Amino acid sequence: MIEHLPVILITVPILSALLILLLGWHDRRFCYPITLATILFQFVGGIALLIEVMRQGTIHYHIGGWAPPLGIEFVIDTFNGYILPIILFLAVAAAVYARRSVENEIEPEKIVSFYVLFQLLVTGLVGMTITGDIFNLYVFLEISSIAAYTLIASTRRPRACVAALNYLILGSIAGGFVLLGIGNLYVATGTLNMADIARLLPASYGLATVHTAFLLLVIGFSIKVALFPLHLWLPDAYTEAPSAVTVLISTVMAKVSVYAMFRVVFSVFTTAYFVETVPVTELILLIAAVAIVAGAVLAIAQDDLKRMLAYSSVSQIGYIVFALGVANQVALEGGLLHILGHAVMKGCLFMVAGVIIYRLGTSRFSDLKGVAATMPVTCATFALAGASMIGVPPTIGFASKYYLVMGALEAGYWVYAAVLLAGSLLAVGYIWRFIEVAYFSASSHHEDGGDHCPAPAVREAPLSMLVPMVVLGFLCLLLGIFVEPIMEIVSPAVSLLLGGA
Amino acid sequence: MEAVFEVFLSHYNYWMAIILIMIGFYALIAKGNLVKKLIGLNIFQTAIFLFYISLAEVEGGIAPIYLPEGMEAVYVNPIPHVLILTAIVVGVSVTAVGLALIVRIYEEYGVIDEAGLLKVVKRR
Amino acid sequence: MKENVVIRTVSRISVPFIQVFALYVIVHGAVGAGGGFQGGVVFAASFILMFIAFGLSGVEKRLGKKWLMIYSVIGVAIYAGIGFLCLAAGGNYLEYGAVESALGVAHLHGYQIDAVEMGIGITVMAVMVSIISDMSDRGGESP
Amino acid sequence: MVDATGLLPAVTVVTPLLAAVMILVSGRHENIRDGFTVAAAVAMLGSVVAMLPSILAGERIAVSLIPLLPGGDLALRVDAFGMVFALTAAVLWLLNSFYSIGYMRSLKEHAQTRFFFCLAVAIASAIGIAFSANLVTLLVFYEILTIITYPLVVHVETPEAMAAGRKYLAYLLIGGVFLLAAVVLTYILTGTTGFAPGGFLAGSAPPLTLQILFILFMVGFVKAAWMPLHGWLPAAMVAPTPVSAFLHAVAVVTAGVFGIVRIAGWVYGMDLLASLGLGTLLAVIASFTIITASLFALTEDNLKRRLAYSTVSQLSYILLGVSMLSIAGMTGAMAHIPIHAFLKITLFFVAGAVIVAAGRERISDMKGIGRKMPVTAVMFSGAAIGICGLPPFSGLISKVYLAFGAVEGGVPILLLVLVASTVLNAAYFFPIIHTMLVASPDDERSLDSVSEPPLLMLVPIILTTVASVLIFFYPAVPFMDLVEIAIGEITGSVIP
Repeated sequence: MIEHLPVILITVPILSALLILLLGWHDRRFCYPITLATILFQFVGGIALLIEVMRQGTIHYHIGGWAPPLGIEFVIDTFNGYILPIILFLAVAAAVYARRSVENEIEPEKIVSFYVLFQLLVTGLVGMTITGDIFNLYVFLEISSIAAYTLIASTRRPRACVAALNYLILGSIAGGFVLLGIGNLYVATGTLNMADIARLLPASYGLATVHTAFLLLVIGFSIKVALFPLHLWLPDAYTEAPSAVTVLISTVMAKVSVYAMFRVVFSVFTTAYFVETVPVTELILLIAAVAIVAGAVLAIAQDDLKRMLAYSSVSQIGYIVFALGVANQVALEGGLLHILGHAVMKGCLFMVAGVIIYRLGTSRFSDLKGVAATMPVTCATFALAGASMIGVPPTIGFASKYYLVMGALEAGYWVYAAVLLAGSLLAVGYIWRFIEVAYFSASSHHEDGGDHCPAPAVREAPLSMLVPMVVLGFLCLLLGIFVEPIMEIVSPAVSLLLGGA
Repeated sequence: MEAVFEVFLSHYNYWMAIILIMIGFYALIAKGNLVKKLIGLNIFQTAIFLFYISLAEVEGGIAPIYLPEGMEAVYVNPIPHVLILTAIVVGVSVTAVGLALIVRIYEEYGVIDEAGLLKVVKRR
Repeated sequence: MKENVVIRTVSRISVPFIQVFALYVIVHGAVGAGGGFQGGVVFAASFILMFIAFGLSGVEKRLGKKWLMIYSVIGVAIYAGIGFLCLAAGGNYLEYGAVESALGVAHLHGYQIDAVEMGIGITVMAVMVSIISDMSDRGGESP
Repeated sequence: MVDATGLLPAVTVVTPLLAAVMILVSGRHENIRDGFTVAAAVAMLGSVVAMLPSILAGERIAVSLIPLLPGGDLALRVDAFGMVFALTAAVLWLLNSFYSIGYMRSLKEHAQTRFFFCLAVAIASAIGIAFSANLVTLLVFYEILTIITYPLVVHVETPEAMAAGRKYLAYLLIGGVFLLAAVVLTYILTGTTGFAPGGFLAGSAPPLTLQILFILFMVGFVKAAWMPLHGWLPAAMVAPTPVSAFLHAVAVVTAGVFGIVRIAGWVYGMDLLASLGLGTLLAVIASFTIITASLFALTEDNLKRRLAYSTVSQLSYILLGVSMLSIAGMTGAMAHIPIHAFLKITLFFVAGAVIVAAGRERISDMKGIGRKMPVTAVMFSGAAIGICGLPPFSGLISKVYLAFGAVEGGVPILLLVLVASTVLNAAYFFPIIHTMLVASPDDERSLDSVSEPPLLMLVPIILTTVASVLIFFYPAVPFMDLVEIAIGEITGSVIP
């Protein structure tokens, strides 16, 4: 059975999405367990695939028995074998978290379609991750994007629609760029299989078509990952979406987009192209550095927790793209580590924001004074994940920062290493705003000798929201301490990327 | 000058696609009306579709279908057609979602153009 | 619009033809230009024509929302079912040859493709119609 | 080293962490919670003392915990110099625990659980810094110390405290970033970050790179509060007095100077420093800081802030000792760590006692306060005299070593700095003593409500003063012995 796992990971969830639709139409209560069970199943499958890949190398699955380049294949190597469990784990966390938060934020009659789309979004992203065919990648990209547009618009807040429409327009432009890029690649090589393109491409490195394709693909994916000047859709989308959806798109979707970017740049074009033939690494580094700083500065300027976290994502994406720009072993290890780290910590932080919105109905800093007194667990989790965001050792954020700085210094990019470090200081600026407001602001004053306020008006959120949040919070710490086993997966993945497809 | 002309003529399908894409872009950026923006998006996407289809063209080629025994013919490349079929479906879905969103926005705010929307959204 | 007899009559006449043509396109997909997507869209077009001529209620009388949903599920289920059939027969997903050789029936290959195309066609038709009906059914009843 | 001794360093670090968790759990019950604080302090002191004999015998206890990052596992290694810091911190934490409990309860402070939790984690990281076997481990604990002390600094949560907290965080985190850069650079240059007696950097890079690297390290150890990067320390004085006493006089700032000495002795090595001309740089920084900070101290009327500037000045004694690049200078530097810690904590304890017992923070308000709290005032006088470097207090010992070091290192001009500093010390301490003991209050009746602080606070004050006297009379046990071993280690002269 395990050899069919790649395709099962896609088809079974689609069927289960339909099952949700059918059964949910009958009784809404069916939706949630099915969603959770399916995503859990996918997660277990992802783990199994990772183990399989680590044990016996890359897995190829030919759909319909057609060998590439004729047929579409699913390929799982160490790189996406590493990404897959991460995104599925976060999807599980988001699904667990979704239950109560959705009840609060979404009108009951929309819950069925919410879960259907949730399921489709996850599946589309899984598809993007495991496919070995670049056009298939585009199709899954659009499937997940469309699901995401609708999910963002699914709340009661009317502004969400505007945000979703913004995202839809920019996202579709990105999709169009990707599609055009793929077309150009097809012109140059006559194939759509990624490994095949990588094999045939060197012959036409000099062609304008290939340059155009590279540019279009990179710009397209840059919009999708919200790299700095192209991030305009992100803050609104993250802020207005329902909390569970924000968690999902800010972690799973953002990471898969980054994955796709890395995959296309490294496995399709290979370092031989974008480091040697068309040296764009300096440019990418520059953009990434600007993203790191600008995102953080914008984040500091926000007065709303969720929006601040959204801008922080812009900054953090810069870190990952930074690794792409440095493009050496160590920096890429840091980048891949940051994909994991940022997914975990940003997921955690958005969950905190969601919990606060769940209880207080707002996430504006001015309304959150002294919230730590009434929601101690939530705020402690924020502090933990926030420390990771800043890069305080021994959290996962520190580990990735360490690798990134080391990679940058090793490559001789002194100035950029400094920018990286400055970025982490700016992170203090925005993380601390919440910490100050939550823990040390005036409304928690005038207590007697004891620590516990009389009967808090606001309570902690329900357990099903707290548990995934706290788990992610602790993961920030645990992953940072036990980073060595992760590196055993990351290192071969990076070697694979640098060695070409 | 002639060389430039040559480049233009020999790749005129590219240029057509680019011109169409730019028209689409123009509508996307310059038009305030949300529906017109969406139309711009559609033009943009369609331009890409046309680009693909033009790639598949082989001079004198016919549709790649089974021919009776003994008949020889040059086929156009079927793969871009197949791809674009999928892309069209994607485009339709995107348009549907976009229109649905616009309908909701109109219901909520009673405006359909960007400037008005900005005003209304800010006021709330 | 209701008074426009010409449109209604022409629609009434052409809808069956459109639908037959759609079926032809779907079935033709196995051997030539055509297939589930195109056929499905053509089929949906017949309903959209009805919608234009008779209004939403005219369509919903024949094709309720519930049925649209069920159709779309059935379509995908057919597609996935054939895929899993191939898995069960020991091949890869959608490896039609595996079923053919496992059961020993000639031309089963082609029938499977037809079935898959049917599935796709049904889903596309159902989704297209539901998009149209969802979008146009607002306004009157929204709060 | 598979036996229990090998685990002791880890136990020492983990004990307060466990206590921190227990404090959090038992937060509702004051007595149980504070019981955990004390129990952990005792246990930690016990395990530190348990390691003392083998360290004194010249052994080193090393334990590698977790493979963390390239360049260094999370590894602990106890050596003589680490022991100096750890022992100081462990002893003082125990005393400080009693004192803080007394202080916090007397003032009925809010958020006591948070306070004791952070204190426990902070001491764990201080011990971690003392015992770290490589730069990465040092960095890890150093950063934890920065973050975890922030809630302590802003404990009172007034706008003023928040502003001070921001300043504190800004200085220390920027420092941390520089330290990170330095650590990574060290790793890239040498492929290792493990401390080696006598240094391991020599010959790994051109002099200019090493000089820049040293400056990175110096900025990284901004916790040493050298001027002009001292601004955070006086600001941090808004914290409750036990925090100022323990963290800003003992753990945090000492971690900074400890780091610099570590870098000098175990990463660079004295020869390399000398050949790079970095001794001069350090000497200039240290002399400037010593004199300027003393002058600042003269102008401060707030007792805690005056003590803070005194700390800034005294810390640079240690840097001064390092800058001499001579054995005697190094000895003086290392010895000054525990000596200054014991003296300065007494002074802060007294400042806190005056706040608790009389509610006064300004020196000008303390006229005649010694009449009502004679023990406290006398202890203050003793410690102040000690800081000035007069017998019979331990301050004299390090000062003598430093003087020898200046001569031995061929920089007699530094003697002048020492003398000037002593004069200035006297100039800012003796007026306080005079105010407390001799001057008569403006209003006799205002002192009516003043009395000695509670015993929980008074006893630690007496103990630390007595300890300072004892160190003067028996310097060898154990601090000077440890220092001697450490000096032997880095110069390779006595014990391998």
